[in-house]
Amino acid sequence: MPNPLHLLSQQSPVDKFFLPPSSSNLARDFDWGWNFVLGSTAFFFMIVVVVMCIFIIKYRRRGPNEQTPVITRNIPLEVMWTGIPLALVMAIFFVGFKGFINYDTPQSDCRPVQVVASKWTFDFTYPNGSMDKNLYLEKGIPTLLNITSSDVLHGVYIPAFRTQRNAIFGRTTQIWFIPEQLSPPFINAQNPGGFNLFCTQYCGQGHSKMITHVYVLNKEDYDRKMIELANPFKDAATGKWIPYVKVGQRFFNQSCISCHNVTGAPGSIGPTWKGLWKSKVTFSYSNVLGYTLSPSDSDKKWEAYIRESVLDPGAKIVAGFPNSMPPQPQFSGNTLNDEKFHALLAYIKSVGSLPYTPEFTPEKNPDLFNADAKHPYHPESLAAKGKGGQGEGVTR
Amino acid sequence: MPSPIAHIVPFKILLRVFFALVILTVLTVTASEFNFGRFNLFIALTIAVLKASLVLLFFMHLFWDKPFNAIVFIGCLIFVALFIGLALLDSTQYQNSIHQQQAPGVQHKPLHP
Amino acid sequence: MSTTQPHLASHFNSPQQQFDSGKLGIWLFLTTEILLFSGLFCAYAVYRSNHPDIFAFAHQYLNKWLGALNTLILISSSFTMAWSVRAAQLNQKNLCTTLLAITILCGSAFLSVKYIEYKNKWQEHLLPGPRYNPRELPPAEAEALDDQSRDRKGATWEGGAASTLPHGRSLTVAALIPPTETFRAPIGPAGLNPAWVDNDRSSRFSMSWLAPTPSLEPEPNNTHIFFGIYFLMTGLHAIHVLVGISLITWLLLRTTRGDFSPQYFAPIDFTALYWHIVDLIWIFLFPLLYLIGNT
Amino acid sequence: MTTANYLTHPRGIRSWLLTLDHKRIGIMYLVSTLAAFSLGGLFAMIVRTQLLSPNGAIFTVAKDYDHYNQMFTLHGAIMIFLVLIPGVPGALGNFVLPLMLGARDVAFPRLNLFSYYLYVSGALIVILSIILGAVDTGWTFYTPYSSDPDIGSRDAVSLMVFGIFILGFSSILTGMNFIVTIHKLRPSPPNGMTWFRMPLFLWSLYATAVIQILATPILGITLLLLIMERTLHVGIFSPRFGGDPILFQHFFWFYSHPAVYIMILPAMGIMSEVIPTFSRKPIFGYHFVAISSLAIAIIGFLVWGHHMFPNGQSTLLSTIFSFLTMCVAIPSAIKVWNWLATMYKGSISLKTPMCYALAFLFLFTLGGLSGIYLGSLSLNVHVHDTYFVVAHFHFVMFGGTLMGFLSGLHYWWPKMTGKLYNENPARLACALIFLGFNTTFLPQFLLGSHGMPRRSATYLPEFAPYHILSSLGAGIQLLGFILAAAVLIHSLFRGRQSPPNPWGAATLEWSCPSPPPHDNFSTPPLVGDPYDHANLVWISDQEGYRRSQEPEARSQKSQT
Repeated sequence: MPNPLHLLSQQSPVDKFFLPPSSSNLARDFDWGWNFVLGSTAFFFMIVVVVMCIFIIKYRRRGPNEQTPVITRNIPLEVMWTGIPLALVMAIFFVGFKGFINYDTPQSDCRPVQVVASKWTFDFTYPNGSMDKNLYLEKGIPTLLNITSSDVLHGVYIPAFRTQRNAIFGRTTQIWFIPEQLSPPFINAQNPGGFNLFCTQYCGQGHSKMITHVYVLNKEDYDRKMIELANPFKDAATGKWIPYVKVGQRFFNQSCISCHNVTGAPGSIGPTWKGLWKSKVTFSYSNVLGYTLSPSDSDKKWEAYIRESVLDPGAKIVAGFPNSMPPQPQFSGNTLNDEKFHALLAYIKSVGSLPYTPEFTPEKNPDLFNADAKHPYHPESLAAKGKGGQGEGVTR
Repeated sequence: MPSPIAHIVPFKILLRVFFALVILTVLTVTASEFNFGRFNLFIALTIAVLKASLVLLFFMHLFWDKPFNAIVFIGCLIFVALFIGLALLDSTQYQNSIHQQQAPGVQHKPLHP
Repeated sequence: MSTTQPHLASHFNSPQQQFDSGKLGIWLFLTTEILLFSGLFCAYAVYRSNHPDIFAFAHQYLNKWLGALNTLILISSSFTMAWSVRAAQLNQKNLCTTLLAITILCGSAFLSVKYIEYKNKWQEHLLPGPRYNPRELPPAEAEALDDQSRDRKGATWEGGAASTLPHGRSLTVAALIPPTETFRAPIGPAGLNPAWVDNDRSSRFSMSWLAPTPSLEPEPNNTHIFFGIYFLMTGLHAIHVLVGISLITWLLLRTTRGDFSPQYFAPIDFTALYWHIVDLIWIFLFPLLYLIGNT
Repeated sequence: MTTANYLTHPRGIRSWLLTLDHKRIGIMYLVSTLAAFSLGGLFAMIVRTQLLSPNGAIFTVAKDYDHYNQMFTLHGAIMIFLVLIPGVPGALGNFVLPLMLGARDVAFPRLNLFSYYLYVSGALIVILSIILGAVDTGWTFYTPYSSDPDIGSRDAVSLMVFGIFILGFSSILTGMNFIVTIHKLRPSPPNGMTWFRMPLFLWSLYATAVIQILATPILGITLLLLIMERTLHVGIFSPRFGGDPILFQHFFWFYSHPAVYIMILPAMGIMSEVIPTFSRKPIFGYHFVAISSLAIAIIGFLVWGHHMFPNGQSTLLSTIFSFLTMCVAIPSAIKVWNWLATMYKGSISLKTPMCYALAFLFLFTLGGLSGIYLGSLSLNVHVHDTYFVVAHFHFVMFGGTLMGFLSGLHYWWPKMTGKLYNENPARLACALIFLGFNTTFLPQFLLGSHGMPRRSATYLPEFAPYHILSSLGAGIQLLGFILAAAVLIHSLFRGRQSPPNPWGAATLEWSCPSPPPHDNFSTPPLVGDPYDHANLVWISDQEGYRRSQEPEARSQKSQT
């Protein structure tokens, strides 16, 4: 039986003026508390302003030597205007405390989602092991976010759910909620729909761009999305396989776009990808002494360079750019992630306007594209075949 | 000799306080030899507080001074206790959510693992 | 300066009011000193209550006897300082000067003992932060330096090794800071424990009977935090001892010039109060850092 | 013919730079804080112009967002450490305290000059750090962004932090000076000034000095440890070396919350002087207002955790701090009610100081009440680190401290310079600042409650109308400040000569000639009831008030 007091907090016009749409269990309690505090503070503020204006007009100075009565003390009045505000603030404290205990103690049957905040993007890891830059939730299912950071302090703030927590390196903080409203659907890159998820703790240059989206889906869409995330190469709706360049472009639009660009415009935090493939690159730092890269180098060397820059960005730094890219672990570890890297590589090459034909396509060898199969060129499978070598990279 | 501006500490008191301090130091060092478990820290701190109050009362003649100076000092200790107390209470509360790992910035071969 | 009473500032009515104002002022300053050190005591309390194993393991590298010696030195300097205030009040100029000189000597003795301890910590690489790299204890097991010194010697980029997240997902963060200077092969024990010193190491100063018994249980994580707190606390305290010594030498010059009299001895009294507070802080530092023993 | 007063008596620059006179040091503080205020205001204008359009009007490219971050950091750091904390106690406090006490000078004049030069050297180091690579960590210097140069800020953080470390000492020494002066230099009987016959501005300066003494050393050790952390990676605050960033926040806020009470208490003291004078009525509930200053100072030390509710602080501590935060709101409420009661049945003249005082009442009440949203736990979670917080602290710091500072400046301007400024343009400036301030910061309350995070160079298009209105308000405020400055400077050259007591106030500083002589009082002044306006008679040719009959020497007619 819903708490009758919550009837107060349907999205009344006052709420719409002050607050974003309320779409989680926390938001219902919050709105009620907000209206209570808003009412009482507005009332006291009105008293002060009205009394002040009355006194200014009524007791304006008639002459410089005007005598005024000597009133200096009134104990009952003092007690009254100490007691009443004290009672009010204690009530407000209790309202806040009740909501905070609910915010701070997750339910036991929550669906855990791991959030890793890094400099200027969020990585959400779902129970089926797949990882994505956006947060997908199922309506009505209590969800628990285990939040940590991989470098500086960040904040995970969802205004529509009225909840927020900081991400701290070397520590897991938690927020939980029950999404109760479907989020506006994704239309295109310009208006991605969903609820906003901001980073509220200042974290440097890209802090203001560190925004991602929360999509609350019903059961079918959520399950379909989970399958799609597990295997990005197959279009979950039509069942057809998506070409590599398209998948690579989606990876770019999700996270790389916050620092790199494909238009060649100057001023982005990281180097532009336009014409990157086989271009003249000079390094301000490289972990291998005397390492150079020129357009005449082989595909294999270029691919090894890009793979290393994705997995361990600090290894080689292009001149004129800071060493501030966090590693992207989602492109290594198993066959599917390797193939994701090749999709990204395909997109990088296509931005350099080079035709690209993938060696392994999901149609020719579908078994390769389930999450746990080992890639024939993967270091372990190479070692198993006795070829050894550091996985020199894959001829493409 | 006009009335002295401040109280002059008799030499005997100075000497006795000095010897008391030396004895307390020897006491605290020997006390640390034995293993009283949690009480080691408690004993060490009570002896330190004793020595500190001796220095305060006699060497810094708070004993004969205007009481307001003592109030200032005790007020300062209250705020020190408030600061340490609440910061400590909070850090012990959230220790379980910290990943107990070797700090990534300080890598060295741990001794006899 | 009114001619009737020397050293009376114009805006005070009487020397008594001037002395009392000075006394309240110096007590307020001592409050700020205590609060300054309270920050370090708070860091000590937080890290000791949350990682008691670090402090139990790392106390083996601190020499309890040198700490006790330092405590006695400071207590005696506190005694001579209090005595010199009494001498100034009774107009015994020579006694006051000798006592001030003794206090300066004790202060310098304290600093030299600290120098010995710091030099040893520096040699044994028991330093805060990434330079912390103590050596294996028993010489028999000292093995050659493994390929720890990466090819990025002296690189300015810095990062951290794998930090395991609760869900077992390993997140590779860029490699660590390599310590700036490379290490010679780890031979000989850590700490002041010449019993294991092989004879070719020329340690000019060896106090075999002073060494603490080394602990052999496994080293906990982040032991460098202890040395961070140790160097911060004793370092800031040593700076205050240095300031104290220079103040007392300035006092010594003024007493020899005969500035002070039973009516005007405030500088000696206030410097004495400052010196007592420095001693007071060491009285708390000594048991907390040196006498951790077996909690 | 100007008689020998403190402005003209010893001539020459050396006599100003090496002066021991508290009045001259007050003037030097005033000039330095106003210069720092204009620098801080410049950064504020850049921040507001950048936020005119969603993708940024000045720094439109991702690489340049760093410069925006530097702008809001410097705006915050300069305004707080160089203007608000030393402002009222340094400039007005130094000038007025000995005069109100009837003393010749503060207890330690040399120490007073030394703390001014500490302030100047700290400020110069801060400005040097701006040139060598301005800091972009936010004025709160949260680790690990501020303590790890490789993953965080690469700018001159250590230099800026060292500059603020030095400024801390200037604050401590000023506080010590005031406490000793109030304790030891009050006029002793027969016409003594007991604690409860002291003007309330001195009570609030005393409470501020208590906070400065007890809180600033913790800032000192925090900044020292931050420099150690940044240079030697000591591993106390930075998690990548085993430290704990929440411990840094505890250290930082243990100082920084009492610091906001260092800023507001002197302004409250000025209100307790200005409102009774311009209502020609004694202050209502003197004892309650005096004790509530001390209560704010003490309880102010217990509430610092409300800055860290969703930052990872434990539930137990968040509850404790939220409860105590609610208690700290009560003394401020008592003061506001007592000021209103003072105006009851008074004879209120809307001179410029009174206009700023009424603006203070309006803005500070709004700021204080918005603080209650941030104090209660579940509401804080939604509005923490959003523009709601930005609006709250500007209402309390700008609407509170700065309005109080301007009210005090206009109130003691005739005493400081011996010149009267003309009222109407000054009142227009006050109206402009008040209007501009409300247009700037009222929309930011809505920005915050709709969930826009603070400290961001760009924002979503849906927040655009609020920001345009807010930037417009900033422009109006700029006009207001320029007009206010013009009025005061104009009065320096062509202002009318001011009588000793232009406003009819009963506190001691109005019994000495307008620019007071070097030694303040030729004869020790007779201490009466500080709020007894009854026997002050208006003399029209002098445009000032004069006592009709001297207060009885030390009569027992103390405060009924």
